[in-house]
Amino acid sequence: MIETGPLLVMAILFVPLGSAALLALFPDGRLTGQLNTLASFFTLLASASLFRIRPDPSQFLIVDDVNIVFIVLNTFVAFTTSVFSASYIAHEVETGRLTPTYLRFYHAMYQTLMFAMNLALLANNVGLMWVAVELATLTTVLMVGLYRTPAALEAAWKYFILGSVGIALALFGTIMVYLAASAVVGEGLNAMAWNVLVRHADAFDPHLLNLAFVFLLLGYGTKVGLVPLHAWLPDAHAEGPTPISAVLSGLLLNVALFAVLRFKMVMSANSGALAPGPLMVTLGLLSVLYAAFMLYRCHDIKRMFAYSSIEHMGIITFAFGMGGALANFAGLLHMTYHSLTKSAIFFSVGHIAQVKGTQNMAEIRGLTVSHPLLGWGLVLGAMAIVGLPPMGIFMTEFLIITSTFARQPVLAVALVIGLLVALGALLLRLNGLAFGAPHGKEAPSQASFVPMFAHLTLVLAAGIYLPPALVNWFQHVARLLG
Amino acid sequence: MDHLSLDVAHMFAGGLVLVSFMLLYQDRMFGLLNIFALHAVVVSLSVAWQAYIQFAPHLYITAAIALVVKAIIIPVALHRIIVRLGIHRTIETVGGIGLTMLAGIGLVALSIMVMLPITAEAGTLTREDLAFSLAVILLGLLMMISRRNAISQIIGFMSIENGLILAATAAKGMPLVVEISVAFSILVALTVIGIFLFRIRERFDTVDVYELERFRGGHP
Amino acid sequence: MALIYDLFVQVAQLLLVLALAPLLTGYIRKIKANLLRRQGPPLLQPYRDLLKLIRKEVVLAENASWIFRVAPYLVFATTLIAASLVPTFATGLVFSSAADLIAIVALLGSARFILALAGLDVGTSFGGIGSSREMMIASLAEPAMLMIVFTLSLLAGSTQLSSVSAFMQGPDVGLRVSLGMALVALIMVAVAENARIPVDNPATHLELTMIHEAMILEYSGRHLAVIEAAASLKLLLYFSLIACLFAPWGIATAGQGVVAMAIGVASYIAKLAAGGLLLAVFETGTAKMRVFRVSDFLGAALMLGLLAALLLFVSRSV
Amino acid sequence: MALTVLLICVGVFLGSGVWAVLGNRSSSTSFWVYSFSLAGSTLALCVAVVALIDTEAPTATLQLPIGLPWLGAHFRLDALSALFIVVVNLGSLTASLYGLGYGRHEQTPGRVLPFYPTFLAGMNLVVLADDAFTFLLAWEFMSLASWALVMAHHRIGANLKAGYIYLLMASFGTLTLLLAFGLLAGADGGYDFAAMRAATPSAGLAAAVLAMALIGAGSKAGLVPLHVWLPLAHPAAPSHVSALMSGVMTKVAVYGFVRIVFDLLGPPDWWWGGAVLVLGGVSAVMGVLYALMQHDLKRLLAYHTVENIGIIFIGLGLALCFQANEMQLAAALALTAALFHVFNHSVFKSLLFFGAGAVLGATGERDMERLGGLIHRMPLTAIAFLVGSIAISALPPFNGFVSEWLTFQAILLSPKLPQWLLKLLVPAVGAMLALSAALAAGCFVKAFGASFLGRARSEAAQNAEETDAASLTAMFLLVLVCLLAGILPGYFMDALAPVTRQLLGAQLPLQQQMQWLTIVPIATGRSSYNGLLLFAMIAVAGFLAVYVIHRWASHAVRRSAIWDCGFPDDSPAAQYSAGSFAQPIRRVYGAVVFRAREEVDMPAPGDCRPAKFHVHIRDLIWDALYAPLESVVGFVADWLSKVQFWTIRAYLTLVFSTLVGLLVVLSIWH
Repeated sequence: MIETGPLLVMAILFVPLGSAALLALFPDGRLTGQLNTLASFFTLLASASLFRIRPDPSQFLIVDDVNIVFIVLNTFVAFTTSVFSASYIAHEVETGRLTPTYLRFYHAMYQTLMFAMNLALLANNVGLMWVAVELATLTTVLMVGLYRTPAALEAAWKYFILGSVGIALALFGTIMVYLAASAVVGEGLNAMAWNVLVRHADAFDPHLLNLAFVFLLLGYGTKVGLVPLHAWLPDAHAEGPTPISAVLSGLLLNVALFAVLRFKMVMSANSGALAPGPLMVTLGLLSVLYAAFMLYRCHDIKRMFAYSSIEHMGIITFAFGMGGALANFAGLLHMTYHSLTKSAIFFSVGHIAQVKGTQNMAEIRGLTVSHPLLGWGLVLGAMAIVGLPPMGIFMTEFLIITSTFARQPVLAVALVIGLLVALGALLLRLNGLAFGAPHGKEAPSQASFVPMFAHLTLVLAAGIYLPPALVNWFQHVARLLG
Repeated sequence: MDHLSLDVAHMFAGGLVLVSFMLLYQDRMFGLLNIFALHAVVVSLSVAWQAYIQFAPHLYITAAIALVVKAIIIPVALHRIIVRLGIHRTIETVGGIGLTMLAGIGLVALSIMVMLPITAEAGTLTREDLAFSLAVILLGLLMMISRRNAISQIIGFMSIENGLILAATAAKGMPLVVEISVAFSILVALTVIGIFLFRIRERFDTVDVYELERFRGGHP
Repeated sequence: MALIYDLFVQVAQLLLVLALAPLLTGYIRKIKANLLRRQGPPLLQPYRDLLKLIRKEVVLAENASWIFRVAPYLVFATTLIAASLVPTFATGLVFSSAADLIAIVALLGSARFILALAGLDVGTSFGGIGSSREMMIASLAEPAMLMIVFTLSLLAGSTQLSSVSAFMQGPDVGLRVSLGMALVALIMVAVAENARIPVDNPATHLELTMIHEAMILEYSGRHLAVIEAAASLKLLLYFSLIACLFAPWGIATAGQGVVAMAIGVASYIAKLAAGGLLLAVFETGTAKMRVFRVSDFLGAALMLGLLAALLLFVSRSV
Repeated sequence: MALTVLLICVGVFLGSGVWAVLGNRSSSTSFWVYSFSLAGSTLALCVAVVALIDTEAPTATLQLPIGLPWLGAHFRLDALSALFIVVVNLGSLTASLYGLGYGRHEQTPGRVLPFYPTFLAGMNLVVLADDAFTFLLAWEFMSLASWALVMAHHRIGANLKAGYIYLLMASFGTLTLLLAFGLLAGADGGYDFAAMRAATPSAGLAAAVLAMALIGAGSKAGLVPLHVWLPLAHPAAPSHVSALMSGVMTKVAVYGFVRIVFDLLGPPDWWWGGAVLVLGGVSAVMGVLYALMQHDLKRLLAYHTVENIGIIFIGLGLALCFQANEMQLAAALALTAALFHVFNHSVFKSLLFFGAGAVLGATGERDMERLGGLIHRMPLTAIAFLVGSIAISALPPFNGFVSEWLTFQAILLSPKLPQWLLKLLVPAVGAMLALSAALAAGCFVKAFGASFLGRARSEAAQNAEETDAASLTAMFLLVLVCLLAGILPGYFMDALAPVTRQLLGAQLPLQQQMQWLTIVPIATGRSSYNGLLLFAMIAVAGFLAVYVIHRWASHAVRRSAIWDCGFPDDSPAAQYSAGSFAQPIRRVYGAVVFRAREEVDMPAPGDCRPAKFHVHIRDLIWDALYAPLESVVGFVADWLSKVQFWTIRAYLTLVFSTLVGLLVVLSIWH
């Protein structure tokens, strides 16, 4: 009898990979969208069943408390995004922005990206994780440059170069972690297996770990989009197809942050190593403040929400940097909420840009009048993302700020200022976008609203009620994170 | 492990740093390509030596990849691209060469300083090698930011990669080194293809600011 | 039985102020005329005027609303009640618990509010001028008044007029700078509130300088009569107030016999006569000031009041 | 039990909100939404009144498994929350009733109906919440719902700006309160109020909490200088919502302050009271001065909210001063005054906004310079508005006077305070209070006079029609409350006794037992007031005068043209306008406070162009506080924005220098 556990893990990885190959070869442009959705759905099913059946960790792959919810979240958002993508891309083909060849390429890349991200989350081997993140970077680079406009190429190139340098730094960090580990647990695969690393972390050479963490933080931090390593992020979000912006913001940033978290756990398990907290807090705070001010100087709607992603990644990094049960819990929760909310926002933004034929915010007005569902969806999403209740982000920001203020009042105040400045900017733009007399094209949108409202409903519900099982899981991981 | 093999490894690593300085010093395009080929050769020698002393035959593959791809294919490809795209033969630098060299020396000092406190447990070989590879990486980065020209930036990036391979092979018994080096080669290949496909001559540096303002939004 | 007696005293006060108010107005006019070497109207002329006016028909502007018609009576009733609650010849009135000094000031405020509305009702420029200036003056006079109340209550521990008056008669008072300042402030407020020179001139109808008269310019007949009566009641009220607070000599206390009451009435009338004389002399000797100087005048009153209160703290702590 | 019922009412509100979104868009939706709101708030009002009066009732608590997972949502009904539930639901009851009529004219019901009941739910929840998370959630939810209502008429540009500033300030307030709760809760996250009550923060910490609470709740309540959003946002909403925002929501903010400072924070320091007093006094005066400069009726009312909030905070500040010196009875008097004014203001401010709404509905105008003479066209509305005006001007016999009188009585007790600073400060604040009351009277003479009296200044005002029955019912309900609370204040003060007992452990003597329903806060010899008696005496005297004169003298009336000293002008423009009415006061105060400047452009003789008169007014608070903030944010954003235009090489340099910087730090750190 074959064990179902490893089979599931294989399914999570190879359904996307297989369908990527299939989609690359599949000739019919119209069906590919559905096929993409179907594949994503199966992946989601497989990952959801991980809650019931948990395979034992191997040297390469692992399913543990830390990654399981991320995998489920990843596959879930991937699924909803594929639903959105189907209707979005159909419109792009109609208007002739994409040819069928590119369509095939797009869908194949989509599934490859899913494979890479799932692999990065499932990897037990830190080297494998690195390879997966690199693969994810490469695929998204190709997707960002999909439209072949000068701006898109510029964005893709910038992303590529900065991402590659980040990846190189991360590799150096990984090598040093291996060095630190191999002295303790012996050479070979074991010294790269994450579960082994954490167990033995206390015996590692702290100096080596410190150095490694600097490189890892900067390396993966580039992918997270932390200031000052963020430069690729706004362009990449603004120029790529919107489903990719959604996946970038909602998932890829999370995956990179997840990598940082794994290493942070190793760091905090070592008593001699420097506390990773202050470093992360500094970068996080810098991101929040910088992004908050930048929000005022955006004209492009997708670009603005990209900066908002930087801000939120900053908040999350800040929370993890502060540490402690409350802040870690809030950080994890915030990651989840941010994924859901930001992708929902990009869903609505994508349709808005399609019906209005522009991403320039000055040319979009009064959406709640001309396109009520899209407009109110955007309003809800923006309200959620700036942390207004009853949506979930309010809860996490509440926890982060209150728990920080008792310990580090100055930091909390700085964070609050950042949040407030960002809120001011987003609301200012939202005012113009959603309200006032409508302006511009008023063609009805042929959008699929289900993904957007599904996400928003989830965020709303989570803000009011969290199932105890989920809470227990988050609390458990929060404790692991130290 | 005897003293000699250690010294040889040491020599290769030090040589790599030296070649990195040469890269930094070079301001003509074809000269740069030649020196980069030398850089790759030194790396592959070093990797091969590591394979020999660690009894790790799979590292020979890495050495071979480094030799074939980076010492031969890429310099040749870049050479042709330069000719095809009519890229300027001289390299524009930011700040003088002298200043860059000075900064480079500072970086080497820094990497040694950073590596010093690492306990001897990790082995002297590793420690020194790590210091050297860190120096190579930092010098590569310095090169990337002190040149205004796409090709030399690519070369800077590749020298970073060589430094990484040096580090990876120096870490005894590290698995997946081959896979990683393959992955990196793909990255590099894509870079080169990117330059060629997108006709990127100077895109690293010269960007039309007004063009950007249109879609990026500057002042309100 | 005692209650009935108290009630009788209360009603007597009410009737007394009602009866005396026009006389006081007439008296001041007479003195002023005499000071100017004119003969002046007879003392009882105000009564005759009132009687004449209430018998005449009312000429109403076409667009006057009910406010315009109701206001005179409301103003009159309010002022009358306020005046009857200020002890004149006897303290400890049966209804004195209904309103302390603050409430009395507020009652006058209500009357002014209604009258100012009436000034705006017809929609003329004169009415508007009057109302708006009246409210401006009140905005300074009321705080000044409150500061005076504050000073007094600080001394007497009460805002109840009977208690304050009893305290002022008592031995604990002494001569205090604060009291003097409060008195001056109160007089200034009284001058302003009653539209006397130098703030306003009750005798003028020169458009640009009048305040109170501008407000009631549209009134005629019985309405005018009631308003005039209310105005003289208000004047009397302030006289009574000053007398009761700063010259409480001879005033009877609650429950005292008829003799004490008679003495109280006599001394009250004497105080009115003296006060009226002083006012007439003062008015004859001064010129009316420009409207926008009034704010300085009343600002000074406010400062005096505040200083009085603060000085009291200083003198007390020593 | 009572608490459950209240939560069910909240559920009804939320439910009807959801129903308004999902339900059919027929015209009956409006009717049902307001009816459900009416029913819900009536029920809640009754329950809360019973809970407040029944002194035997134990404090009810309830916990629901929502909100913060390990904490749950705590709810609690004690005397303080019962009082504010009464305030909230009296306001929402009348507003819903008013909405039944007024809401029919709404052009965009889809943008009002879903948010109206949710707004009510939010306010109720704030008052009931018993843990920091639920409190803030409800607090911000309330802001959000009211923001949506402000944005209901979003096509008007000014409303967009109002909504923006409002939500920004609201979030600022929430975040400040968040910090306050963060301090109270400590690092371990004791978020329920019971834990906060038990904890005793250090003096410095407590002062910080006070400052945060003052800023957080003060910004919501509209304390100067945090008031800027209020006069923009309140008028922008539909009028019954304006009434709720001004009359009720600001009271919820006061509740927040009282809950934190009096209940959670523990014994105060004496200077806290001083700080609150100063802010209160400044707000009271500035609010009314701003109001005097307005000619938009609803905005004028909104500024008066600032004034009245100032008065309430004066009371609260006094209570803090007394409490710090353990003069519990005096503190109880001050707190009673403040809370009574909370109730009163909610009543007459709702009334006034209803009146303004009726005027707006009938004429389409908020600008007083285009109104006038409405007393003829809308007599009932005029009466209601007049009562509201008298009440808010703190004139007897209505309710506004009683609470201000009580505040004065509390002020008069201040000489017993031992601190010199307070001794000197309190009289000055008293003068400010008196000043604001007198100015308020002036302002409402202007408001009522310009809108309802005189002659119509526009066509719309000329043809106005009396408003509908539902609106009138709502208004006269409030008129009745104004009168009752004015002439029978003893009952209302007794109802406040449980609150002062809960917060201060002291209460005023029971007023119902006093002779003739006189109110005697301290002692008979000291001060007393009897509204009923005054009212009766004035009524009798007035009627007697009318009777006597009409019976024995003349009752003839002749209508004729306006006399106007012999120079009548038929044009309604020749009347005194709102602006000209305010001119004397502007000259006296405005020159300093607003840098008001008058500019007369008088053409030379022979020149035919019309003369022009301009008044320039500057909002110094905006100029000094908000404009710099705005430009700082703009400057920083511009400065940072340059990074957007860097080249890849520059970005790489950034990465490189970060790396090198960290490495240097690392090497030094060893």
